[in-house]
Amino acid sequence: MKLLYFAWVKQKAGIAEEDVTLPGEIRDVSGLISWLKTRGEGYEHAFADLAVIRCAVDQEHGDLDTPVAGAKEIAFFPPVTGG
Amino acid sequence: MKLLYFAWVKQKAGIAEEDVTLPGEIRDVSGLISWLKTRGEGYEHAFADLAVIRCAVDQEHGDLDTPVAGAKEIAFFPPVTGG
Amino acid sequence: MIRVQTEDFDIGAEVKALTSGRTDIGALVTFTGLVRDTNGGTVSSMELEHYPGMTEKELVRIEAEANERWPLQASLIIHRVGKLAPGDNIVLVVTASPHRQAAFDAAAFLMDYLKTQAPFWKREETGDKSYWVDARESDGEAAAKWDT
Amino acid sequence: MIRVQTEDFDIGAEVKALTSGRTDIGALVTFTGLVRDTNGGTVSSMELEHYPGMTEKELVRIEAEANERWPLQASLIIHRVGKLAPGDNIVLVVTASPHRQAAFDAAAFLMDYLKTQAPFWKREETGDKSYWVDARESDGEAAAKWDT
Repeated sequence: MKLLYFAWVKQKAGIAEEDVTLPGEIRDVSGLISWLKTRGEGYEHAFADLAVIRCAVDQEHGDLDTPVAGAKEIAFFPPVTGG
Repeated sequence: MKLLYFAWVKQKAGIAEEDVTLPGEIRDVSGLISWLKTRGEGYEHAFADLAVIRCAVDQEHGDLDTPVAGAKEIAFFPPVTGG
Repeated sequence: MIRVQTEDFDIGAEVKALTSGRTDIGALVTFTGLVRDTNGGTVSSMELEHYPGMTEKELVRIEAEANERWPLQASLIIHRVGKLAPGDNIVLVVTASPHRQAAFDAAAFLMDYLKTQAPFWKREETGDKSYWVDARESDGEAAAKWDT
Repeated sequence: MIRVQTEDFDIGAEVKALTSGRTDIGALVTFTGLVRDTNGGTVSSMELEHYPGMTEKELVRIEAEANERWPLQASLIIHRVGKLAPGDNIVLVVTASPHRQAAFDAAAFLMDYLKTQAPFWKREETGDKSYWVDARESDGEAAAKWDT
Protein backbone atom coordinates (compact mmCIF):
# COMPACT_ATOMS: atom_id res chain seq x y z
CA MET A 1 0.00 0.00 0.00
CA LYS A 2 1.24 3.46 -0.89
CA LEU A 3 1.04 6.22 1.71
CA LEU A 4 1.23 9.88 0.70
CA TYR A 5 1.67 12.96 2.88
CA PHE A 6 1.03 16.56 1.86
CA ALA A 7 1.68 20.10 3.12
CA TRP A 8 2.56 20.33 6.84
CA VAL A 9 1.64 16.68 7.43
CA LYS A 10 4.47 15.83 5.03
CA GLN A 11 6.82 18.29 6.75
CA LYS A 12 6.04 17.03 10.25
CA ALA A 13 6.13 13.37 9.27
CA GLY A 14 9.37 14.05 7.41
CA ILE A 15 8.30 11.93 4.47
CA ALA A 16 6.34 12.51 1.25
CA GLU A 17 5.59 8.97 0.15
CA GLU A 18 6.25 5.40 1.25
CA ASP A 19 5.21 1.84 0.52
CA VAL A 20 4.05 -0.13 3.54
CA THR A 21 2.61 -3.53 4.32
CA LEU A 22 -0.03 -3.09 7.00
CA PRO A 23 -0.36 -5.50 9.93
CA GLY A 24 -3.47 -7.58 9.35
CA GLU A 25 -5.41 -6.21 12.31
CA ILE A 26 -5.68 -2.68 10.86
CA ARG A 27 -9.23 -2.15 9.66
CA ASP A 28 -9.68 1.57 9.09
CA VAL A 29 -7.91 4.91 8.76
CA SER A 30 -8.04 5.37 12.52
CA GLY A 31 -6.17 2.09 13.02
CA LEU A 32 -3.67 3.04 10.34
CA ILE A 33 -2.90 6.33 12.08
CA SER A 34 -2.43 4.60 15.46
CA TRP A 35 0.01 2.20 13.84
CA LEU A 36 1.89 5.01 12.06
CA LYS A 37 2.31 6.86 15.38
CA THR A 38 4.23 3.85 16.75
CA ARG A 39 6.72 4.14 13.90
CA GLY A 40 8.52 7.31 14.96
CA GLU A 41 8.41 10.82 16.38
CA GLY A 42 7.70 12.45 13.02
CA TYR A 43 4.43 10.55 12.68
CA GLU A 44 3.52 11.26 16.30
CA HIS A 45 4.10 14.93 15.63
CA ALA A 46 2.15 14.92 12.34
CA PHE A 47 -0.84 13.09 13.80
CA ALA A 48 -0.90 14.82 17.21
CA ASP A 49 -4.22 16.57 16.50
CA LEU A 50 -6.60 14.43 14.43
CA ALA A 51 -9.10 17.31 14.21
CA VAL A 52 -6.90 18.91 11.55
CA ILE A 53 -6.01 15.73 9.67
CA ARG A 54 -7.83 14.89 6.45
CA CYS A 55 -7.38 11.73 4.44
CA ALA A 56 -8.17 10.23 1.07
CA VAL A 57 -8.44 6.53 0.33
CA ASP A 58 -7.68 5.74 -3.29
CA GLN A 59 -8.03 9.45 -4.08
CA GLU A 60 -11.47 9.85 -2.54
CA HIS A 61 -12.13 11.82 0.63
CA GLY A 62 -12.39 9.52 3.64
CA ASP A 63 -12.52 9.84 7.40
CA LEU A 64 -11.26 7.96 10.46
CA ASP A 65 -13.83 5.18 9.92
CA THR A 66 -13.08 4.56 6.25
CA PRO A 67 -11.92 0.92 5.74
CA VAL A 68 -8.42 0.46 4.40
CA ALA A 69 -8.67 -3.16 3.21
CA GLY A 70 -7.74 -3.42 -0.45
CA ALA A 71 -6.79 0.25 -0.75
CA LYS A 72 -3.85 0.99 -3.04
CA GLU A 73 -3.15 4.55 -1.99
CA ILE A 74 -3.93 6.42 1.21
CA ALA A 75 -3.07 10.10 1.62
CA PHE A 76 -2.93 12.33 4.70
CA PHE A 77 -3.08 16.11 4.55
CA PRO A 78 -4.34 19.23 6.35
CA PRO A 79 -7.70 20.85 5.52
CA VAL A 80 -7.37 22.14 1.96
CA THR A 81 -6.63 25.80 1.26
CA GLY A 82 -6.73 26.19 -2.51
CA GLY A 83 -8.87 28.51 -4.58
CA MET B 1 -41.02 71.75 -20.05
CA LYS B 2 -39.48 69.03 -22.18
CA LEU B 3 -41.31 65.72 -22.53
CA LEU B 4 -39.50 62.59 -23.71
CA TYR B 5 -40.92 59.26 -24.81
CA PHE B 6 -39.02 55.99 -25.16
CA ALA B 7 -39.48 52.50 -26.60
CA TRP B 8 -43.10 51.52 -27.31
CA VAL B 9 -44.44 54.59 -25.47
CA LYS B 10 -42.66 56.65 -28.12
CA GLN B 11 -44.03 54.46 -30.91
CA LYS B 12 -47.61 54.55 -29.64
CA ALA B 13 -47.54 58.27 -28.86
CA GLY B 14 -45.97 58.85 -32.26
CA ILE B 15 -43.49 61.33 -30.86
CA ALA B 16 -40.01 61.16 -29.31
CA GLU B 17 -39.70 64.59 -27.75
CA GLU B 18 -41.68 67.82 -27.40
CA ASP B 19 -41.71 71.11 -25.53
CA VAL B 20 -44.95 71.91 -23.75
CA THR B 21 -46.32 74.54 -21.44
CA LEU B 22 -48.51 72.86 -18.86
CA PRO B 23 -51.87 74.27 -17.74
CA GLY B 24 -51.43 75.66 -14.23
CA GLU B 25 -53.72 73.15 -12.56
CA ILE B 26 -51.47 70.15 -13.28
CA ARG B 27 -49.75 69.15 -10.05
CA ASP B 28 -48.26 65.71 -10.57
CA VAL B 29 -47.35 63.05 -13.15
CA SER B 30 -50.86 61.62 -12.95
CA GLY B 31 -52.36 65.00 -13.90
CA LEU B 32 -49.84 65.39 -16.70
CA ILE B 33 -50.84 62.03 -18.18
CA SER B 34 -54.54 62.89 -17.99
CA TRP B 35 -53.85 66.12 -19.85
CA LEU B 36 -51.69 64.39 -22.47
CA LYS B 37 -54.50 61.89 -23.16
CA THR B 38 -56.77 64.80 -24.16
CA ARG B 39 -54.26 65.83 -26.80
CA GLY B 40 -54.74 63.01 -29.27
CA GLU B 41 -55.27 59.34 -30.00
CA GLY B 42 -51.56 58.51 -29.94
CA TYR B 43 -51.28 59.63 -26.31
CA GLU B 44 -54.49 57.81 -25.41
CA HIS B 45 -53.04 54.67 -26.94
CA ALA B 46 -49.64 55.09 -25.25
CA PHE B 47 -51.14 55.73 -21.80
CA ALA B 48 -54.01 53.21 -21.98
CA ASP B 49 -52.50 50.99 -19.26
CA LEU B 50 -50.74 52.97 -16.55
CA ALA B 51 -49.53 49.74 -14.89
CA VAL B 52 -46.87 49.45 -17.56
CA ILE B 53 -45.90 53.13 -17.72
CA ARG B 54 -42.78 54.30 -15.92
CA CYS B 55 -41.64 57.92 -15.67
CA ALA B 56 -38.64 59.99 -14.71
CA VAL B 57 -38.78 63.59 -13.53
CA ASP B 58 -35.54 65.43 -14.27
CA GLN B 59 -33.87 62.09 -14.94
CA GLU B 60 -34.85 60.51 -11.63
CA HIS B 61 -37.37 57.69 -11.33
CA GLY B 62 -40.79 59.00 -10.31
CA ASP B 63 -44.33 57.72 -10.06
CA LEU B 64 -47.87 58.99 -10.62
CA ASP B 65 -47.70 61.13 -7.46
CA THR B 66 -44.40 62.83 -8.24
CA PRO B 67 -44.90 66.64 -8.44
CA VAL B 68 -44.15 68.24 -11.79
CA ALA B 69 -43.82 71.87 -10.68
CA GLY B 70 -40.47 73.29 -11.75
CA ALA B 71 -39.42 70.14 -13.62
CA LYS B 72 -37.39 70.72 -16.76
CA GLU B 73 -37.64 67.26 -18.28
CA ILE B 74 -40.18 64.50 -17.83
CA ALA B 75 -39.81 61.15 -19.56
CA PHE B 76 -42.27 58.30 -20.09
CA PHE B 77 -41.22 54.75 -20.91
CA PRO B 78 -42.08 51.08 -20.39
CA PRO B 79 -40.50 49.00 -17.61
CA VAL B 80 -36.80 48.79 -18.44
CA THR B 81 -35.35 45.70 -20.15
CA GLY B 82 -31.60 46.29 -20.34
CA GLY B 83 -28.79 44.13 -19.01
CA MET C 1 -16.50 53.32 -13.42
CA ILE C 2 -19.35 53.22 -15.90
CA ARG C 3 -19.49 53.38 -19.69
CA VAL C 4 -22.32 53.40 -22.23
CA GLN C 5 -21.03 52.59 -25.69
CA THR C 6 -21.90 51.13 -29.07
CA GLU C 7 -18.55 49.31 -29.40
CA ASP C 8 -17.91 45.82 -28.08
CA PHE C 9 -15.83 45.35 -24.93
CA ASP C 10 -12.97 42.95 -24.17
CA ILE C 11 -13.40 41.22 -20.80
CA GLY C 12 -9.72 40.31 -20.53
CA ALA C 13 -8.54 43.85 -21.27
CA GLU C 14 -11.05 45.40 -18.84
CA VAL C 15 -10.02 43.04 -16.06
CA LYS C 16 -6.33 43.68 -16.69
CA ALA C 17 -6.90 47.43 -16.55
CA LEU C 18 -8.62 47.09 -13.18
CA THR C 19 -6.11 44.75 -11.56
CA SER C 20 -2.71 45.52 -13.06
CA GLY C 21 -0.09 46.62 -10.56
CA ARG C 22 -2.35 45.76 -7.61
CA THR C 23 -1.68 43.06 -5.03
CA ASP C 24 -4.60 43.73 -2.68
CA ILE C 25 -7.39 42.12 -4.73
CA GLY C 26 -8.23 38.56 -3.74
CA ALA C 27 -11.42 37.98 -5.68
CA LEU C 28 -12.72 39.29 -8.97
CA VAL C 29 -16.10 38.51 -10.49
CA THR C 30 -17.27 39.38 -13.98
CA PHE C 31 -20.76 39.08 -15.35
CA THR C 32 -21.36 39.24 -19.09
CA GLY C 33 -24.83 39.43 -20.58
CA LEU C 34 -25.10 38.32 -24.21
CA VAL C 35 -27.76 38.52 -26.91
CA ARG C 36 -29.40 35.14 -26.75
CA ASP C 37 -31.23 33.63 -29.66
CA THR C 38 -34.22 32.41 -27.69
CA ASN C 39 -36.07 30.71 -30.51
CA GLY C 40 -33.34 28.73 -32.21
CA GLY C 41 -32.12 31.00 -34.94
CA THR C 42 -35.08 33.32 -35.35
CA VAL C 43 -33.79 36.49 -33.68
CA SER C 44 -31.90 38.26 -36.43
CA SER C 45 -30.91 41.34 -34.44
CA MET C 46 -31.54 43.39 -31.34
CA GLU C 47 -31.73 47.13 -30.87
CA LEU C 48 -30.81 48.63 -27.51
CA GLU C 49 -32.46 51.99 -26.91
CA HIS C 50 -31.62 54.08 -23.86
CA TYR C 51 -32.24 57.46 -22.25
CA PRO C 52 -29.01 59.41 -22.70
CA GLY C 53 -28.17 61.41 -19.61
CA MET C 54 -30.40 59.47 -17.24
CA THR C 55 -28.72 56.17 -18.14
CA GLU C 56 -25.32 57.39 -17.02
CA LYS C 57 -26.77 58.90 -13.82
CA GLU C 58 -28.53 55.66 -12.94
CA LEU C 59 -25.44 53.53 -13.54
CA VAL C 60 -23.34 55.87 -11.38
CA ARG C 61 -25.99 55.72 -8.64
CA ILE C 62 -26.25 51.92 -8.79
CA GLU C 63 -22.47 51.53 -8.71
CA ALA C 64 -22.20 53.91 -5.75
CA GLU C 65 -24.82 51.91 -3.88
CA ALA C 66 -22.90 48.66 -4.45
CA ASN C 67 -19.76 50.35 -3.14
CA GLU C 68 -21.64 51.46 -0.03
CA ARG C 69 -22.93 47.95 0.63
CA TRP C 70 -19.74 45.99 -0.01
CA PRO C 71 -16.03 46.73 0.46
CA LEU C 72 -15.19 46.82 -3.23
CA GLN C 73 -11.69 47.62 -4.45
CA ALA C 74 -12.83 48.11 -8.03
CA SER C 75 -16.08 48.07 -9.94
CA LEU C 76 -17.04 48.57 -13.55
CA ILE C 77 -20.27 48.64 -15.53
CA ILE C 78 -20.23 48.74 -19.34
CA HIS C 79 -23.52 48.66 -21.23
CA ARG C 80 -23.76 48.65 -24.99
CA VAL C 81 -26.46 50.43 -27.00
CA GLY C 82 -27.50 50.34 -30.65
CA LYS C 83 -27.76 47.36 -32.94
CA LEU C 84 -26.55 43.97 -31.73
CA ALA C 85 -26.59 40.45 -33.18
CA PRO C 86 -27.17 37.09 -31.44
CA GLY C 87 -24.02 36.12 -29.52
CA ASP C 88 -22.95 39.75 -29.08
CA ASN C 89 -22.02 41.12 -25.68
CA ILE C 90 -24.59 43.46 -24.10
CA VAL C 91 -23.37 44.25 -20.62
CA LEU C 92 -20.28 43.72 -18.50
CA VAL C 93 -20.13 44.07 -14.74
CA VAL C 94 -16.86 43.61 -12.84
CA THR C 95 -16.39 43.66 -9.07
CA ALA C 96 -13.21 43.15 -7.07
CA SER C 97 -12.89 42.64 -3.34
CA PRO C 98 -10.53 41.05 -0.81
CA HIS C 99 -13.07 38.23 -0.33
CA ARG C 100 -15.14 36.29 -2.81
CA GLN C 101 -18.60 36.57 -1.25
CA ALA C 102 -18.56 40.37 -1.45
CA ALA C 103 -17.45 40.24 -5.09
CA PHE C 104 -20.19 37.71 -5.99
CA ASP C 105 -22.92 39.55 -4.10
CA ALA C 106 -22.00 42.97 -5.45
CA ALA C 107 -21.96 41.70 -9.05
CA ALA C 108 -25.36 40.04 -8.64
CA PHE C 109 -26.72 43.21 -6.99
CA LEU C 110 -25.42 45.42 -9.81
CA MET C 111 -27.10 43.21 -12.40
CA ASP C 112 -30.40 43.01 -10.49
CA TYR C 113 -30.53 46.79 -10.07
CA LEU C 114 -29.39 47.49 -13.61
CA LYS C 115 -32.09 45.16 -14.96
CA THR C 116 -34.86 47.02 -13.12
CA GLN C 117 -33.63 50.61 -12.88
CA ALA C 118 -31.30 51.58 -15.71
CA PRO C 119 -33.29 53.05 -18.63
CA PHE C 120 -32.49 50.61 -21.44
CA TRP C 121 -35.06 48.94 -23.69
CA LYS C 122 -34.52 45.99 -26.00
CA ARG C 123 -36.28 45.53 -29.31
CA GLU C 124 -35.86 42.18 -31.02
CA GLU C 125 -36.10 41.74 -34.74
CA THR C 126 -37.33 38.34 -35.88
CA GLY C 127 -37.56 37.99 -39.63
CA ASP C 128 -39.62 40.99 -40.77
CA LYS C 129 -41.25 41.60 -37.38
CA SER C 130 -39.87 43.55 -34.46
CA TYR C 131 -41.14 43.76 -30.94
CA TRP C 132 -40.17 45.35 -27.66
CA VAL C 133 -38.98 42.83 -25.10
CA ASP C 134 -41.27 42.59 -22.07
CA ALA C 135 -39.87 43.20 -18.60
CA ARG C 136 -39.60 39.97 -16.61
CA GLU C 137 -41.36 39.71 -13.28
CA SER C 138 -38.47 37.62 -11.97
CA ASP C 139 -36.14 40.60 -12.47
CA GLY C 140 -38.30 42.71 -10.17
CA GLU C 141 -38.27 39.94 -7.57
CA ALA C 142 -34.51 39.55 -7.88
CA ALA C 143 -34.00 43.28 -7.25
CA ALA C 144 -36.52 43.36 -4.39
CA LYS C 145 -34.58 40.79 -2.38
CA TRP C 146 -31.77 43.34 -1.80
CA ASP C 147 -34.22 45.64 0.03
CA THR C 148 -34.47 43.40 3.08
CA MET D 1 -13.58 21.37 -18.50
CA ILE D 2 -10.87 21.43 -15.86
CA ARG D 3 -7.15 22.20 -15.97
CA VAL D 4 -4.37 22.17 -13.40
CA GLN D 5 -1.37 24.11 -14.65
CA THR D 6 1.66 26.13 -13.63
CA GLU D 7 1.16 28.73 -16.39
CA ASP D 8 -1.01 31.81 -16.06
CA PHE D 9 -4.41 31.94 -17.75
CA ASP D 10 -6.04 34.66 -19.84
CA ILE D 11 -9.64 35.32 -18.79
CA GLY D 12 -10.58 36.96 -22.08
CA ALA D 13 -9.17 34.10 -24.19
CA GLU D 14 -10.86 31.44 -22.03
CA VAL D 15 -14.22 33.19 -22.26
CA LYS D 16 -13.88 33.61 -26.02
CA ALA D 17 -13.06 29.91 -26.42
CA LEU D 18 -16.21 28.98 -24.47
CA THR D 19 -18.61 31.36 -26.22
CA SER D 20 -17.38 31.82 -29.78
CA GLY D 21 -19.84 30.74 -32.42
CA ARG D 22 -22.63 30.27 -29.87
CA THR D 23 -25.83 32.30 -29.68
CA ASP D 24 -27.60 30.39 -26.90
CA ILE D 25 -25.66 31.76 -23.91
CA GLY D 26 -27.36 34.65 -22.13
CA ALA D 27 -25.23 34.96 -19.02
CA LEU D 28 -21.59 34.26 -18.29
CA VAL D 29 -19.91 34.60 -14.92
CA THR D 30 -16.20 34.41 -14.20
CA PHE D 31 -14.52 34.23 -10.84
CA THR D 32 -10.81 34.87 -10.52
CA GLY D 33 -8.92 34.29 -7.30
CA LEU D 34 -5.65 36.17 -6.96
CA VAL D 35 -2.67 36.05 -4.60
CA ARG D 36 -3.40 38.81 -2.13
CA ASP D 37 -0.74 40.54 -0.16
CA THR D 38 -2.57 40.47 3.14
CA ASN D 39 -0.04 42.38 5.21
CA GLY D 40 0.82 45.29 2.97
CA GLY D 41 3.82 44.15 1.04
CA THR D 42 5.13 41.39 3.27
CA VAL D 43 4.11 38.28 1.33
CA SER D 44 6.94 37.76 -1.10
CA SER D 45 5.62 34.58 -2.73
CA MET D 46 3.20 31.72 -2.47
CA GLU D 47 3.63 28.04 -3.22
CA LEU D 48 0.63 26.00 -4.30
CA GLU D 49 1.03 22.30 -3.54
CA HIS D 50 -1.52 19.76 -4.70
CA TYR D 51 -2.24 16.04 -4.88
CA PRO D 52 -1.72 15.09 -8.54
CA GLY D 53 -4.35 12.63 -9.67
CA MET D 54 -6.82 13.30 -6.89
CA THR D 55 -6.91 17.02 -7.70
CA GLU D 56 -8.11 16.40 -11.24
CA LYS D 57 -10.67 13.82 -10.05
CA GLU D 58 -12.06 16.23 -7.46
CA LEU D 59 -12.34 19.10 -9.93
CA VAL D 60 -14.14 16.84 -12.43
CA ARG D 61 -16.49 15.68 -9.69
CA ILE D 62 -17.21 19.22 -8.47
CA GLU D 63 -17.82 20.47 -12.01
CA ALA D 64 -20.16 17.53 -12.71
CA GLU D 65 -22.12 18.32 -9.55
CA ALA D 66 -22.56 21.95 -10.61
CA ASN D 67 -23.80 20.77 -13.99
CA GLU D 68 -26.32 18.51 -12.29
CA ARG D 69 -27.62 21.31 -10.09
CA TRP D 70 -27.86 24.07 -12.71
CA PRO D 71 -28.57 24.12 -16.46
CA LEU D 72 -25.07 25.17 -17.50
CA GLN D 73 -24.13 25.56 -21.15
CA ALA D 74 -20.43 25.74 -20.39
CA SER D 75 -18.20 25.50 -17.36
CA LEU D 76 -14.49 25.74 -16.76
CA ILE D 77 -12.19 25.41 -13.78
CA ILE D 78 -8.50 26.29 -14.06
CA HIS D 79 -6.29 26.07 -10.97
CA ARG D 80 -2.63 26.99 -10.95
CA VAL D 81 0.03 25.19 -8.91
CA GLY D 82 3.65 25.97 -8.11
CA LYS D 83 5.22 29.28 -7.20
CA LEU D 84 3.11 32.45 -7.44
CA ALA D 85 3.69 36.10 -6.59
CA PRO D 86 1.30 38.68 -5.07
CA GLY D 87 -1.14 39.84 -7.74
CA ASP D 88 -0.86 36.57 -9.69
CA ASN D 89 -3.94 34.63 -10.74
CA ILE D 90 -4.59 31.44 -8.76
CA VAL D 91 -7.92 30.11 -9.95
CA LEU D 92 -10.47 30.78 -12.68
CA VAL D 93 -14.04 29.54 -12.69
CA VAL D 94 -16.36 30.24 -15.63
CA THR D 95 -20.04 29.35 -15.87
CA ALA D 96 -22.47 30.05 -18.69
CA SER D 97 -26.23 29.66 -18.66
CA PRO D 98 -29.33 31.04 -20.37
CA HIS D 99 -30.13 32.98 -17.17
CA ARG D 100 -27.94 34.94 -14.82
CA GLN D 101 -28.98 33.49 -11.47
CA ALA D 102 -27.90 30.00 -12.49
CA ALA D 103 -24.54 31.29 -13.73
CA PHE D 104 -23.94 33.26 -10.50
CA ASP D 105 -25.02 30.42 -8.23
CA ALA D 106 -23.02 27.77 -10.07
CA ALA D 107 -19.84 29.88 -9.99
CA ALA D 108 -20.23 30.53 -6.25
CA PHE D 109 -20.92 26.83 -5.66
CA LEU D 110 -17.84 25.78 -7.65
CA MET D 111 -15.66 28.11 -5.61
CA ASP D 112 -17.16 27.04 -2.27
CA TYR D 113 -16.67 23.36 -3.09
CA LEU D 114 -13.23 23.87 -4.57
CA LYS D 115 -12.15 25.77 -1.44
CA THR D 116 -13.16 22.91 0.85
CA GLN D 117 -12.70 19.76 -1.24
CA ALA D 118 -10.02 20.12 -3.90
CA PRO D 119 -6.63 19.00 -2.54
CA PHE D 120 -4.57 22.19 -2.84
CA TRP D 121 -2.48 23.73 -0.06
CA LYS D 122 -1.01 27.22 0.06
CA ARG D 123 2.29 28.07 1.67
CA GLU D 124 3.10 31.75 2.04
CA GLU D 125 6.63 33.07 2.18
CA THR D 126 7.08 36.26 4.15
CA GLY D 127 10.65 37.47 4.22
CA ASP D 128 12.69 34.47 5.39
CA LYS D 129 9.77 32.64 7.00
CA SER D 130 7.24 30.42 5.35
CA TYR D 131 4.04 29.01 6.74
CA TRP D 132 1.12 26.91 5.58
CA VAL D 133 -2.08 28.91 5.22
CA ASP D 134 -4.78 27.81 7.68
CA ALA D 135 -8.16 26.69 6.37
CA ARG D 136 -10.85 29.27 7.07
CA GLU D 137 -13.92 28.23 9.02
CA SER D 138 -16.03 30.54 6.84
CA ASP D 139 -15.12 28.42 3.79
CA GLY D 140 -16.59 25.36 5.46
CA GLU D 141 -19.74 27.29 6.29
CA ALA D 142 -19.99 28.63 2.74
CA ALA D 143 -19.77 25.11 1.33
CA ALA D 144 -22.21 23.70 3.89
CA LYS D 145 -25.00 26.05 2.82
CA TRP D 146 -25.30 24.18 -0.52
CA ASP D 147 -26.23 20.97 1.33
CA THR D 148 -29.67 22.25 2.33
